[in-house]
Amino acid sequence: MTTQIFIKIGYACISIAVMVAYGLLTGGVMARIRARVYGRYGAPVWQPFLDIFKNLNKRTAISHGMMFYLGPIFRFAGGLGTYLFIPAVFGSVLFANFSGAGDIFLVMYFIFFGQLGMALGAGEGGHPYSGIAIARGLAQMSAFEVPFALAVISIVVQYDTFSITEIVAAQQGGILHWTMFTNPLATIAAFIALLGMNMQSPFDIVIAPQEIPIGPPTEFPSQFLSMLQTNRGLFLVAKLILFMNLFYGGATSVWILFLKTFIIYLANLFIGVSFPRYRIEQAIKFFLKYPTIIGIIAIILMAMK
Amino acid sequence: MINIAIIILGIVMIFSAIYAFRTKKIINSIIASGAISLIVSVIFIILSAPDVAMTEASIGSGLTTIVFLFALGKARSKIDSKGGKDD
Amino acid sequence: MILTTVLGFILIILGIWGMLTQKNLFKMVIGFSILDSGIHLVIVSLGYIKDKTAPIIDSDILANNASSQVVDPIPSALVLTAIVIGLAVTALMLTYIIQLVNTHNFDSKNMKDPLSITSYEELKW
Amino acid sequence: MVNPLYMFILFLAFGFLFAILDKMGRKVTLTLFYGVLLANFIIPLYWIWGIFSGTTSGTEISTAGFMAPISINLRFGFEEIIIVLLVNFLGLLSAIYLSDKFKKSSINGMILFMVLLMSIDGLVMTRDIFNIFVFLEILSIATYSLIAIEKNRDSLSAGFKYMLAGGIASAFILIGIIFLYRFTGTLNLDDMIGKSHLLVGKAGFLSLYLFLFAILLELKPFPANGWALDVYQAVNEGLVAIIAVASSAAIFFVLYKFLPLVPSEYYGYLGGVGLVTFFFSNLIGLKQKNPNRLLGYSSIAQMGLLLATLSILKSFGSNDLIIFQIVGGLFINHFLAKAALFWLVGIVKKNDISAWTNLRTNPSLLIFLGVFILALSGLPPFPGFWAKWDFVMILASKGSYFSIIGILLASLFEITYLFRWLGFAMKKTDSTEKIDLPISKEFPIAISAIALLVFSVVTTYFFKEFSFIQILPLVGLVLMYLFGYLPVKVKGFVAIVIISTYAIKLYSLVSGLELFFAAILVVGSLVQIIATMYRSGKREGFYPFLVMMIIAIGNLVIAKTYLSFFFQWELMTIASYFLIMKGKEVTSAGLKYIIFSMGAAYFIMTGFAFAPVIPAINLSLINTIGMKHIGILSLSLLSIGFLIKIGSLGFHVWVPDTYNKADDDTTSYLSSIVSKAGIFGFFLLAVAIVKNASLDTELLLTIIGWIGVMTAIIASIMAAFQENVKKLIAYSSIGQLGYIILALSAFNHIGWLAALNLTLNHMLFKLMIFLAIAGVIMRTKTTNMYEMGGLIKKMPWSYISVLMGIIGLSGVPPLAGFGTKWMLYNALIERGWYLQAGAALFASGIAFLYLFRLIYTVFLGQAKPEHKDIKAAPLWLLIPQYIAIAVVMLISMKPILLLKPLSEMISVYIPTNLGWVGDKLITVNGYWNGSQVMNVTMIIFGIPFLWMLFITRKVQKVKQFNIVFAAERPDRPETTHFAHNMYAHYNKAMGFLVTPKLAIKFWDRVSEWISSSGATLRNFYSGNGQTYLLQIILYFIILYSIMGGK
Amino acid sequence: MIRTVLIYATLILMVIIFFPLLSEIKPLSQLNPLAKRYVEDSTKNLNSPNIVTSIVVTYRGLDTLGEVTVLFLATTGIGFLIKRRKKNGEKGAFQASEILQTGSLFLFPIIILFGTYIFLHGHLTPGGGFQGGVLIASASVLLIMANVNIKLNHTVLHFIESLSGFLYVIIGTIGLFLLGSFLDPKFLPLGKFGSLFSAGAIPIIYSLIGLKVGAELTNIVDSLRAEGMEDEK
Repeated sequence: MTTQIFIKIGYACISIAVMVAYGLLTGGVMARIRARVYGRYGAPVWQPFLDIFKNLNKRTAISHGMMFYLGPIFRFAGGLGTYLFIPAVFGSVLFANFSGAGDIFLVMYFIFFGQLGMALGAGEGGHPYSGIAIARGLAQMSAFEVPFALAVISIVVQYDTFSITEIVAAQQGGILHWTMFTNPLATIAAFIALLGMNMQSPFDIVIAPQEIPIGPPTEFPSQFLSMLQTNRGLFLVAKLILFMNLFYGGATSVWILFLKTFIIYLANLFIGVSFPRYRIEQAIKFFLKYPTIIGIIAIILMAMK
Repeated sequence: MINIAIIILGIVMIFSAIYAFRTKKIINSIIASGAISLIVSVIFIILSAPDVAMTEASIGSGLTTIVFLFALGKARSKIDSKGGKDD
Repeated sequence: MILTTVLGFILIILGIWGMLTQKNLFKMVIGFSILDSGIHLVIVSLGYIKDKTAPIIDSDILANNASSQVVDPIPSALVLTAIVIGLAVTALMLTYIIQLVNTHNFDSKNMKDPLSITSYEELKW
Repeated sequence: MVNPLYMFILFLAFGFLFAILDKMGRKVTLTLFYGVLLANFIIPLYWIWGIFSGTTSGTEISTAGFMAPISINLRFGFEEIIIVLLVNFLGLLSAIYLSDKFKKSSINGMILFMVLLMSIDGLVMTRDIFNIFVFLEILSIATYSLIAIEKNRDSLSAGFKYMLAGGIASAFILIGIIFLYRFTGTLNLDDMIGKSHLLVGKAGFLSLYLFLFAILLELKPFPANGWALDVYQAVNEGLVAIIAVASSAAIFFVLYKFLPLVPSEYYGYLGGVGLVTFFFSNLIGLKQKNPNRLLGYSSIAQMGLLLATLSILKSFGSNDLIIFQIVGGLFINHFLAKAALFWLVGIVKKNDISAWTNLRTNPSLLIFLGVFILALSGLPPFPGFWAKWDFVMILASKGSYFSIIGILLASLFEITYLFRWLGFAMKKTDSTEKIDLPISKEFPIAISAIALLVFSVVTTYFFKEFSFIQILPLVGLVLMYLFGYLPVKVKGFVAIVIISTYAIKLYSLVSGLELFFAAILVVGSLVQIIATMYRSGKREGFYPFLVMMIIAIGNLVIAKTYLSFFFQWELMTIASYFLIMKGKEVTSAGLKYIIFSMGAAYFIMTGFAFAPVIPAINLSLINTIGMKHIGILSLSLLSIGFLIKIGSLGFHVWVPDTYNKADDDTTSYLSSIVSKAGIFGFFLLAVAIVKNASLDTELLLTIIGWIGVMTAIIASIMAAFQENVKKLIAYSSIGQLGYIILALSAFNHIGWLAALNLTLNHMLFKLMIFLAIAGVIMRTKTTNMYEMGGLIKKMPWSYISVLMGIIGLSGVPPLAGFGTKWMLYNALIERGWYLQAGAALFASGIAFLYLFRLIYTVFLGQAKPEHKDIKAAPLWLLIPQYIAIAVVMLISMKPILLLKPLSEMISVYIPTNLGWVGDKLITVNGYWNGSQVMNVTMIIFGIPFLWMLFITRKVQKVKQFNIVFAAERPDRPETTHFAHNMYAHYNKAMGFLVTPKLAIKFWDRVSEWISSSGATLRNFYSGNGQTYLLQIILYFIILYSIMGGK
Repeated sequence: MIRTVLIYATLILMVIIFFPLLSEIKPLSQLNPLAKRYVEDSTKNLNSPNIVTSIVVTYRGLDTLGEVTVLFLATTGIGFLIKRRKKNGEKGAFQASEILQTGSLFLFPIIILFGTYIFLHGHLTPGGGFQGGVLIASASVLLIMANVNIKLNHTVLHFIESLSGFLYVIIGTIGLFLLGSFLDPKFLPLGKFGSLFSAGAIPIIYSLIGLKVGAELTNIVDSLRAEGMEDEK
């Protein structure tokens, strides 16, 4: 029993290490691609690693208080947790993580864990813009959550289970078994929601540098920042894996995982970039209009089957 | 015969009543109402009710009228002494 | 006697008519006393039996068949009470009128007629 | 036994003699006067004693040495004795009240008063219809004369109008009597009843109608009652008490005696007259500000109600005992309370109820006012409560829907204006204006109050066979009241002792679901009592009602019958109302609370009324409800009642105001405990539905489900837009309760489990948040969130409590809040309510908005300079919070400890479809291992935390404004604390959902429409005596054409 | 206008409503059983020839007591409303002629005597206490009218009023004491049919009523005299 737990923990560590590395790399690549799209040269793809190491070696000499201190930890734990409750690779014991502890709803709610902690930490920083950004972020979140939730419910109805592993299992046996094809409406709704979730263009007002000169991330220096950056990679991957599992047939090996998530992310990015940035209320209205309707139809279709 | 008498009395009574409400002077209407009572008491005698006739005559047409007149006088003197308008 | 009953009702209606149409307090009370007279007439006429005498047993009417000789005494007894009560109410109404006049505000600005029912509408709703 | 005629003899003989005796000095006559009144109170008392001891059963008295039909006879049976006793009792009290008048004014006053009482006694006792007329005239003339006890213009003009109306009434009655005599050949009532077959044709009916109409007219039916209102308004209160109460009672009794003569098919019409009067008088009374006239409307309404109950019950053919119980209950209630209220008005001497705040300077008067208003409102334990309950039960069993609606709606109107008045009286002001209060005036009021209370307790305890524990809330109230002089800390301790004892007792009585609810409600309350001790001073009147409320809520769980449940429910309402009224500026919020609560109570009452009687098994309601087939109507009514109580969408308008204005610790109770009573009610409903599997409740449950989820969404959005911290939490409460009923209405095992869990969690989390915020408000002395900020440094313990609370409420893992949310979605998906599940997720997304606002604007951001020296929250407030946190942590670490027993409780009703593997809970669709989630989270949180701890070196605390934007250092926290109108952007997007404030507008329109229709209707009462006369005669005609037209 | 129409419509409707009372009533041809019993019982058991009197005073004695009370109340009430001025009033506006004054003084005892006769013979002949009382009162009215400034002795009036009322009640109580029934007049011998001292206590009661009514009505009239006006404000 005890050995099992230790093995499990060991596996989890490996799994996390792999995904952090992958996530950071993806981030770097994406930054590069985005730069190229805008016609810039861009930073090297390993730039995120460099940033983290640089920041790790710095020490902060000031404190805004306990919550400020705990904020990034919450954030990081949130990213870790989100990932750890998702079975990353179908059939792999190594990458099964702690998915036995909870199902899709646990993952959905655990996403909030980090965000809430981060919001509180930034809030204690005392800078009004953190508050503004968080308020906007929360408002947007409450909106993109709707199509996403509807899509998830649609899938849950479709496969009659909450278990991510079982959802992935049901999609095995050919590309046409993927949710993307069996339940395209849910996929579309979730896809749009993912744009908001990743705060990508056109829903990037929350973290857009032009809008808020000093948002939450800029509140945190040095080792806090390194933690946040690590989390950024991990959290991104966690979300992508979740989407992959739910809509794109999951992955039977790490390589397929890398491939699929990369493509999802890329597609997401490209589609997002081609739209102008929404104001926050426009974003909310947008999410609650078409994606929501699509999601509702998806549920109704699945409920009728 | 009796019926004719009653009808005549009745007509007088009705006209007295109408007069009582139509006349401008209150004192006249008081008298008219006393007259009605008196006629009623006569009818009571016709109806073989002498006790009632006596009572109606003395109280209805007698005392009530006096009370009315006194009350009117009292109200009048009040209005006059306070410089009020005449009715 | 139906005729007197009719007369009684006519007086009742006339009395009500007076109470409803006369603005003058005294005339309203007169209406009331006419109404009362009408009621008394109705009551007594209901006890009347044709060709019978007053319910007083003279020596010539023997006690044993008196009941077939006299009119109904009960309405008479009731009317006696009613008349006295009527007087009491009338007197009290008149006293009220006097007191209403007494408490009337005889200000030159106050154009209200102290003897009109329409002058006493302060209390409402 | 003393011949009751001696009462007449005493009254009359001394009445006649007084004019002479007065020459010997006023002292002599005064002594004799009170002696006579006392003697005449003792005579019927003696008879009552005789009746109860079985030595007599009343008597028939003939006069003049002849037997009944020839001579006038009187009856002194049980009913007569009681009414005569009450009348003479009231007469004695009234005379004491009027003693200063009697001392000063002429002897005639005393004479008139005695004769007045004699005539009332006579009216009650006589069995001869002409004698009724004579006594009626004596009554009228004595009243006319006494009205002039104050010779002001108002009294006189009112008196004159009264005389006109009385004149018409006596004319009608006289015509009626002579024709009744002509048809039946008798004047004796009993004789006449035997000969009622002779009353044939239109003329026969008309003669009955004339008599009946005159009696009705004396009972002041709407709208032919303008004259009576003027009298009530203008005349001396000591006298009006007699007119409105004793005289009306006697006339009502005359009607009661006369009813056997009336063919039973007309009873319904009489009931209609009564109902119309009750309804419209209360409706018009809504607008009334003058207390005398207000009481006038109320008196007329009550007489209408009495008339309605009597004739409706008669028309149903109910047996005499039931009629006696119901009508008698209402009667005594009205009799004692109304008279005393009139006296009270006479003491306070304020012509506008809003000026009654000076009553606070005299607490005893305030208590009396409260007692009487509670009694008139038909709240327990007063007799009106039992009567109203029984009456509604009977109406329901006969299917008289309109009568029920009319009576309850009108009762609500009455409650509105009565409680508005009470609210004004309880308003906190600085007024120190003393009330001049001679003992002779307070004494009668006190005696009435005591009589009413004693009567109530006696009926409750003996006749309704309530056990001690059922009246324990009242005992607790009195007990705590006795400790009133002690400081708060001691009283709080005493309260804890009392409630603990009660809790131990309760524990031995409950099992299963009862145990769960008892634990939540009573233990939750117990813990919070500690928090109430943070106040200083005495806090008078707080603990008695607190103890009463807690025990009443606890008793809800073990109530065995509908009545017992409703009784406790109303006690809870009363207690919570008075707790709320301890707050500042709470007048309108308190009124809203009581109106909505009473509205809810009436729905519940009708719901029970239409439910089948439960079998008499010695089990609590939750075990027995639904054992017999319960109808959908009953269920719907109950649902509406409980929905109002928990403030669901549409009915939520009372919640924010009430929560906001009540004291902070009271609010915590309201949110965490009182609202759970409504949830318990829903569980009752749910159990009833489960047991009636054949019943098609799909639609009802779906509607409730949607109401729940829409409540959650709209309340969350509303909460996000609040600036006031208590309102924010209030809306949050509304939303959370929406989740609970959503989960419950899903109606599967996991749904109920979720609902139970949500109930517990909401209790814990709201307790934590409200008490923490109570501490904050206490320190910052504001409730506006934008006036707070940065308090984390000053009040860290409160912050942690709120943090735990919001994590729990938002449902973020690993705390127990997630488990409940997860179970909710499981339930909804299992049920097939996918869209509801989506909507619930939407609502929980929005919940983040307001939760963040709550914690950010209060504790984070920039601190205000005025809060520089703020201290942490008092320990008293923190203790319950941390107890709650401990419980939360426990059930988060080991959810199985809670979930397994709960699941077992539920499986009695719905078989379980859950599986357990170790700590893992497996449902139809999903699984959750709460302990493992907790462990994982602890580790992944702990490792970075330790790492950071390890690498962090000495740090320096930054100054408050160690921030710069655009090269500018801010200097004022107001500009740097982002708190005001925080979700402006969200408002732009979603505000359209809540800015129309449809619910508020709807209720505003409703109340405006009601009060304006009342205002329009009261134009009937033009004040012109002649118009009143015309109304009376028109009423005569209309009623005739309705009743006799067929 | 609307009001006028309404009033006349009301009156017409009242007529219509009352009409059955006239149309459905058949004239009596004989007494109903109750009246018959009264007529027979009155002659046999009470020895009172005037049946109306025996009904008023005995059978429906409680009504009559009430009736007396009503009048008493009216007096009391009027006295309560209008308090007499203690001091003498100014001279009245109108002074009766000497003939009238003398005549009234002459007539006064005769009328009083006649009134007394009427109530004493109430059980024998038409009339009784009330009618007699009114006559007595009218004697006083005559006196008042003839001599405006006359001051009636209110103490005496009150005394008569109170005492007679009290005695009436006491007589009723004696009946209750001796015969067990309130207002039973049979505790006195019934006497010879048709004689003055017969019919038990009826003549006594009627006399007391007469005195009381006389005193009360005198009081009422006196209260309402114009010159007795009392101004309290």
